[in-house]
Amino acid sequence: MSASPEIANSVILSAEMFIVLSPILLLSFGIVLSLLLIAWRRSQKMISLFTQFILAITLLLTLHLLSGELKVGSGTQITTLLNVDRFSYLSFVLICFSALVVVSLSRSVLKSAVEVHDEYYLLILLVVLGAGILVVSDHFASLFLGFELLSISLVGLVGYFREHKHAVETGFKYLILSATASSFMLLGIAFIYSQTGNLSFAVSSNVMPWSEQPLQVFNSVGILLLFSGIAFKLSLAPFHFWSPDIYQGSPTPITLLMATVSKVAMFTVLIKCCFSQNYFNNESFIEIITVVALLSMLVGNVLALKQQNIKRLMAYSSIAHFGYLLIVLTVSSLQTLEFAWQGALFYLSAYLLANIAIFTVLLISEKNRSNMSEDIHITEWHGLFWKNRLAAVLVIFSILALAGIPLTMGFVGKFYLLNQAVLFKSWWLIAGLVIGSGIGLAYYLPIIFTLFKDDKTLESKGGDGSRVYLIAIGKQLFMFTLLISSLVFGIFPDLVSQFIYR
Amino acid sequence: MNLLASLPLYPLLSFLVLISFGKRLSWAVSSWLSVGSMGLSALCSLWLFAQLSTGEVNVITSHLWQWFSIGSAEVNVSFYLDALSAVMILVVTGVGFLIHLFAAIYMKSDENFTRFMAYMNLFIVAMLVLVLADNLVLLYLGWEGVGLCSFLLIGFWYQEKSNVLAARKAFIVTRIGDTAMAIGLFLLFKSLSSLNIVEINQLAQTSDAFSMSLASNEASDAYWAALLLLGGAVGKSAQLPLQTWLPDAMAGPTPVSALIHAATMVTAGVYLIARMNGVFIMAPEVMTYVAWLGAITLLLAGVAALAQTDIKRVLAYSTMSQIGYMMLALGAGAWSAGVFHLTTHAFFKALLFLTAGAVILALHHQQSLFKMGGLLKKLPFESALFLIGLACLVALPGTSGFFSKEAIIASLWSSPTAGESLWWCAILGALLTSIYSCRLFFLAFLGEQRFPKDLVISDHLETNHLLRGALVVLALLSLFGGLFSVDLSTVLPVNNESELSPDWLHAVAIITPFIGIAFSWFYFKRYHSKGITSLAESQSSWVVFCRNGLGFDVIYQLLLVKPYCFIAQVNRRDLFDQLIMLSAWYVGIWRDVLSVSQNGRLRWFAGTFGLSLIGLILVVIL
Amino acid sequence: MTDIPLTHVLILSSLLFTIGFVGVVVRKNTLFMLMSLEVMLNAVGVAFIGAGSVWQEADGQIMFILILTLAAAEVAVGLALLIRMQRRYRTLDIDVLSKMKG
Amino acid sequence: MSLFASIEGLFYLAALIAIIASLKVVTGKNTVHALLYLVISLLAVAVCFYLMGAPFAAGLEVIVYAGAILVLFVFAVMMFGLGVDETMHAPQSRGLSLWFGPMLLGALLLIELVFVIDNSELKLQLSNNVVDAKQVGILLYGPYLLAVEIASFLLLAGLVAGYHYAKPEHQGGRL
Amino acid sequence: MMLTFVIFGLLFCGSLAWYTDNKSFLGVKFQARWVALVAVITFALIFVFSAYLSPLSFLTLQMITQVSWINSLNINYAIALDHLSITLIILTFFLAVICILVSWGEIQEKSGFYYFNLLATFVGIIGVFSAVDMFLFFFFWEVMLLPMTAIIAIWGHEKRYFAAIKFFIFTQVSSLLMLVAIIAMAYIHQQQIGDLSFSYQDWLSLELNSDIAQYLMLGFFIAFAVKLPSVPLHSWLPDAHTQAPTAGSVLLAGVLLKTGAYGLIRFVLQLFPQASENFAPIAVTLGVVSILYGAKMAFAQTDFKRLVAYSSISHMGFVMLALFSFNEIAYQGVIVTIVAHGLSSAALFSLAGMIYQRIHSRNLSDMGGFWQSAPRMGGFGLAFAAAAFGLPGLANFVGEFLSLVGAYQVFPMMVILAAFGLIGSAIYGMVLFQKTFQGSSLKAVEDLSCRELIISSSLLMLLVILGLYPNLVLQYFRGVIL
Repeated sequence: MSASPEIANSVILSAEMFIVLSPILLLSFGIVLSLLLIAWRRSQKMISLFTQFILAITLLLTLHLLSGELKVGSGTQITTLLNVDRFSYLSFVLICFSALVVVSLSRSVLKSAVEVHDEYYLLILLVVLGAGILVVSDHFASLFLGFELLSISLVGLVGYFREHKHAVETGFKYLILSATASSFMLLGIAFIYSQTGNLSFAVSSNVMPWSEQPLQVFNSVGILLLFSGIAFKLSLAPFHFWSPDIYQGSPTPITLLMATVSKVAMFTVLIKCCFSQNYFNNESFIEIITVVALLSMLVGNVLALKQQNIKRLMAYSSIAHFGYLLIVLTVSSLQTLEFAWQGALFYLSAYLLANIAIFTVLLISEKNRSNMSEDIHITEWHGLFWKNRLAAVLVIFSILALAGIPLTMGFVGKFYLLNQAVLFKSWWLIAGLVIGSGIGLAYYLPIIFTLFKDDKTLESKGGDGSRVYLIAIGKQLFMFTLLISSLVFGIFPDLVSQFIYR
Repeated sequence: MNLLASLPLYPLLSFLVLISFGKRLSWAVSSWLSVGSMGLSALCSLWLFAQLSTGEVNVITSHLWQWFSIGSAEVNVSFYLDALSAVMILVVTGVGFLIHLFAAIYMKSDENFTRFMAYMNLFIVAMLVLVLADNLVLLYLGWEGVGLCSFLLIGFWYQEKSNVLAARKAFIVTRIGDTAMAIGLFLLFKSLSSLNIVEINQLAQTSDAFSMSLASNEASDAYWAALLLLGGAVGKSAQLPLQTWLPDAMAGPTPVSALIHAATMVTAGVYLIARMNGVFIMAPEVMTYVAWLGAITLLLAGVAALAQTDIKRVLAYSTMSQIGYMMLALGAGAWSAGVFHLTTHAFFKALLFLTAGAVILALHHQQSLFKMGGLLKKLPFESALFLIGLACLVALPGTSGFFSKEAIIASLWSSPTAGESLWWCAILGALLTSIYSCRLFFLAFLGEQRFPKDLVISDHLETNHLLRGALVVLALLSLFGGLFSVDLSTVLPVNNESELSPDWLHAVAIITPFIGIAFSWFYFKRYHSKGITSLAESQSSWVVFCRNGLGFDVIYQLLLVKPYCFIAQVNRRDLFDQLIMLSAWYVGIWRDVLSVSQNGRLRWFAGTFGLSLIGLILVVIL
Repeated sequence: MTDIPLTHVLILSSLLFTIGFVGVVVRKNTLFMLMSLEVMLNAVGVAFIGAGSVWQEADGQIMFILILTLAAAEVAVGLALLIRMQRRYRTLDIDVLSKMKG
Repeated sequence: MSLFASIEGLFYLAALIAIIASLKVVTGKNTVHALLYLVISLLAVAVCFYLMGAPFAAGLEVIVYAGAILVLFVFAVMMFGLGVDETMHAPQSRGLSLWFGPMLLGALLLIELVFVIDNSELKLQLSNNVVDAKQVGILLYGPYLLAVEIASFLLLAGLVAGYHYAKPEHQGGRL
Repeated sequence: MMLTFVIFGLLFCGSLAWYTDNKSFLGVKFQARWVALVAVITFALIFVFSAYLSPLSFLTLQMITQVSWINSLNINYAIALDHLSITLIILTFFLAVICILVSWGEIQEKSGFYYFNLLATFVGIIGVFSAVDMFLFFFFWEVMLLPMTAIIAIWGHEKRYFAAIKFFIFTQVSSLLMLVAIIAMAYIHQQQIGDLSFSYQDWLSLELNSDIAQYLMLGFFIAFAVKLPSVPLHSWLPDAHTQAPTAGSVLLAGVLLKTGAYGLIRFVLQLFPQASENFAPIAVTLGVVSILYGAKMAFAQTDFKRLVAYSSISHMGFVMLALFSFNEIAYQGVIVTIVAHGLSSAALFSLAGMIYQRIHSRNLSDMGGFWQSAPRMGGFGLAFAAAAFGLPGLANFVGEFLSLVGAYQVFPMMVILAAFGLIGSAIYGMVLFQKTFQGSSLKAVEDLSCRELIISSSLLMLLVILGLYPNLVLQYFRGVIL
């Protein structure tokens, strides 16, 4: 499109665009406000409360929008960059929720360090903003910008505790790798652009780029490069190498943030991009997806075996999970898109809840430890079940959800995925899923068993074993809610899927 | 609940009482219970027998309840009494009663006396069920039941390893036969769609689908069914090739050997074949097999008996050979002769065993023939009884054994399924029988005594009159039991008595035993002149070979037992499990390989980024 | 009328890109890594400008501007990390940063 | 007209320079020299931009890239006092072995990319009429308005993150 | 309705037992085992009576409850009963009582949680036996697994974690295959009828083209063959049995394996008659192989429980053989075998438990001559071993005989091979009995206590009754044609 006059004399943002976009606008406004707040008075408590407030408002606003006008179907286009539809805001809800959780959980972690942490909250808000832009983006430019906003602020966060022994390493790794990834992605975008002459997802009807063979290869390579960037963020094999290190090195709430916010956002944008560009008609892309998915399922699960460090283990398992999730990209026709969305969102929310639960307990047990600096190992949870029933049951439920056992959301999510896979007859992926979850059990179950081990050994070793967990009532309430919700949604998944449709 | 049904009930009740109260019962009570119940059922069977023999009814049945139904065919728990089974129950209960009586005193000192009597009762129950069953499944129940009881009784003194092994061997070897029989049942049901004995015997005659083979070259169902049933019979009544368990079974207490391994259980095979005559008649070639099997067993067992040193083992082998006679008779189609010999054999073999038991007890559990001798003076009464028994065994004219064995031998010559050669075998067998019997008698009772002089001989027979009575009754039965033979023509087909057999046959048959006796007389005379020393167990390899049952044990050990154990041991840790664990191990290997790639080096990570991209682009290009 | 085919522009950009990438992979010095990243981004810029001028659109240039901003932000953070690393480890050797593994 | 006079000639020349310069950047030992080579390559790329009909982009390249960003680098170098002697201290990856793998990697990647680009027969020519700053501006402050805003947030994020890492220990008082 | 009540009631009582363990309310000191025992017995009675009194004739599946569950996928909470499921549920209840009794003294620590798991397992099993919505079935199928694994992993013996993981992975992977098949069936239903349906009755009306049916059947078959278990997918069983606590083994052998058989009967054979006809030769071969292989392996073992475990593999081989010979007689045989094996293996495992409690070893070489000091135990041991090797007069014989007779009509050669299993079973039965109770007595053990006497005698009683009057069960399965 050329810079034609009709854009010049038309309003860029109409009122209802403002309304639709309001959560994200509010968020960015909140960022500016918090800057002002910092300028006015630097206070830990205030900034954290303010951040939570902003996030909560955004969340509520998004929910309001969802319950209101946003219907399933083609959303409202805002300039060429953004396109807001129901699904993107649904994942934005997930993002805001997990960010809220992260902020409220990070209190305890930050207390230990001696400085005031304005940047921390600021960066988290920026991360959420980036994620928000990603999920609503409808244009490669906004995709790229959201991507970068996300990564840069995460770079700031992963090494947040500068004195921590892994801080610099983590930061550097993340910076360099994400920069490399983004430049690859940009190259891919450039290829696509150079050949379609169009930067927005909404595919221009006139040119079906992969019509003739040679162009198809070129285009597919472009798509592949683009995909590799996103795959890096999603830590799909074979772009997964960074994730365990970064997970391990960054402070636990930030690990949670990466596990939830950035992944949900990236996956949403991936789905949007693929669906609106009809990549699923491009069989070489489907090939790539299949290969990457299979690799991730197997590599992730295999690497997680015998892993003692919980954070690394979560990283590996997340690799596998996004491998499973790639199944939804193999949709066969436009008709089934909504079902694919539903499956993806359900699985994402299950994954999210499980991660939040596990990391919450992880944080608690980190707080109850003598030394913060060490990485936390599974042995820390030795006999947790007999010490703190609630936490243990929560962990068990989440792990079962990750393993995809009934009674949990994870099972229903897996059920949706299998539905898709069967519907699209992608038997390879099914085989991968089956084998992968088979291997997965081999490291999920030992964790659960560890919770049940009676900690004679630890007691004999002295101290640690007999430690009782002191949990604030608020946290307990939160955990309880998590438990109940995951149980209820697991048994009555309609509650969720009805909300996804409307 | 009529009389017939109540027949097995009394022993069953007494068994239940004994087993549930166990050691808390005193000797008197338990012995009264068991023996009394036996007596009761013996009386019942006498009464039933009388009812039959009067002749207005030739079949008594009693239907208890429907066990289960195979498709349309019902399998009932119901009893069927005709002349054949009547004879059998007479033998079982009568001899059983006497042996119980004997056992009650013989085993008095044993600490597990009640358990012993309980087993004996249980055995009688099972045996009666076997005999009275009106269908093959119920018969199979009795069949397995007696097997279990014999297992329990052989291993009654389970503290010794050898007894345990003997028991196991007996059970498993017979089980092999039973399996064959079970398959036979399946086959019979498939081709005749019934398991009721009477129906089968009729259908077998009528339905030519059964007797005729579909194609000319392959054998008919009748052939296979008969063969499989024969397998069962062979297993139970210790014929070749499944005979090896019987000699070891002598590890059990002597009354057990008398009751189970001489009088009743081992003859179950004979009974089965006689029962299923309808099927066997349809398969003449199998009849021939039966005859030959019997003949060979008869001879081999006779040879083996010649070399035994243990008095009970001698009797065991002689049992085998006598059953061989019965088989021979059945094979030759002389059904009634076979059954007749069965009864007489039950009498005199029980007598022999019990007397032997008495002798053994008198010598404080001394079983070796070479540690006896000269008992004629010490135990005259036992010697007399033993002599009677042996006389029946070698079929001296006038004894019951004579009649039955003569009947068999006479029927052989002209039988379509037997023939001259088998007749000669029988004669040879008779010769062998007389020789080893004499050897037994001479070694045990004549000559100098070869046990320590100061050994006090505790003679129960002298003291205890019940015991004596029992033995005397048995002796009388075995002497004169031959006079009244039962008319089995109602149940068993009579083969037209062959007049064309030349009459010198009888002469030969009658002479033979005397030849044997004479021979052994002179033979052992030589020993006497030589003296005791050379009477020690001869170690010549032939004798040892015969003594060890002609090497069958060794062969089976090599061919069956060793390989099975070997396979079992080799694949102890479950091949399939290994394979699956192998895959797990493989995954573990991959895990290690991959975790090496997680070396935390930034530049390596960047490199892998490019590398994987190269790979994926290749995927796209190709 | 120029006749620079787009192909050549793209080849140029991918050449530059590869050089930068190799630099990232091969250099142990963190500073050089950052520079190589700059080279990579620059190469992408070339591709965008070329495409833009093919389609006669400003989008290419706008993308380039955005990339520029990205580069700026990245360098800022990167150099800050560099400072931290220098303070902590007294070296710029990237291979020092391989504590986490497994 | 000679080859060099023509636009294409200049373009290819500039491209060549850019490639060589960036090679020197990557392989260079001395940081300062490497930085200067980087400047050169950027300038050469700027020339390419100009020849491709994007003068505005060329200008930005010179000003922002060569001007601002590189200056950042220089500051950094100064801060570390990495002088000429840096050759000794700075960790170098010497030896063929260390170069070989990555070179191979790069070569493969390059070959594949070039192969793809070649075989895809893009029959597209650059057109020589200029896309000037005006169009860019209109587009940038028209449909791409939000992009500008987001970019500002991006810079903010960079700023904050950079500040956080670079600020001296225990700044901003205790809680 | 009542079945739902039973299911949730049991679950509730389980949590009650967990909660009230060793707490005392108004003077009464609660104990989990009492709560569990009372609960199980009460619900068993409720179930039996309501099934007995209900006007429905259970010859065919009778829908009990049907509540819409997940509308978006048209999944219902639908449970139905017929004679088969009723029989199996009653068996489950009976063995539940046995389980609680055998773990009476054995489980000392964490008993509350233990009984919760026990009851939860029963709930899962009952659900499996009664669910007719395939999603629900799968749900229960998995839910049954969790507490079972917990029982193995927490209260098991030395290598319990390994065993539990092995058990779980085997079942999980195979059941995922089944899940795929289920979903595929649902979509086939959508193609043919028009709406997505997971209901079993709806599926019965589908007509599938042969090769698809073949694959789907395989999906189901593998899952059930693992549970049954059939060689070569059996290897989870010996470990799980050996490592589980007594009640766990009783439960596994007694009921859990039966879910596999149930699945084969209800789903594989009914949904894919043609496909399973074609598959029959392979399945029958597998059955025969399991019979012989199981017998052989059992003979090779030195561990009491491991031996029994392999023996149950051998017995389940009969089930497989009989089922795939499509024959009414064989089918009746299967029913009796299922029940009989449930009882006899439960009996043997509880015996193992009793011995383990006395000498703290499962190794046969540590046993011997127990008859001397514990004649009662010896008697029962003999009886149970006899049941295992199919002595006529005990229930197993009827089952095996009917199965073999039925199968012989179709696969004579296979049956003849299988008959060698009878010899094999005799061998390992003898080894088991004699090594334990005969021979020179190593150590004296005290005889059965009253509770153990109750357990053993009730089991033996049932075995004998079913052995002599199997019509008690069989009368409900007349004229069922597969």
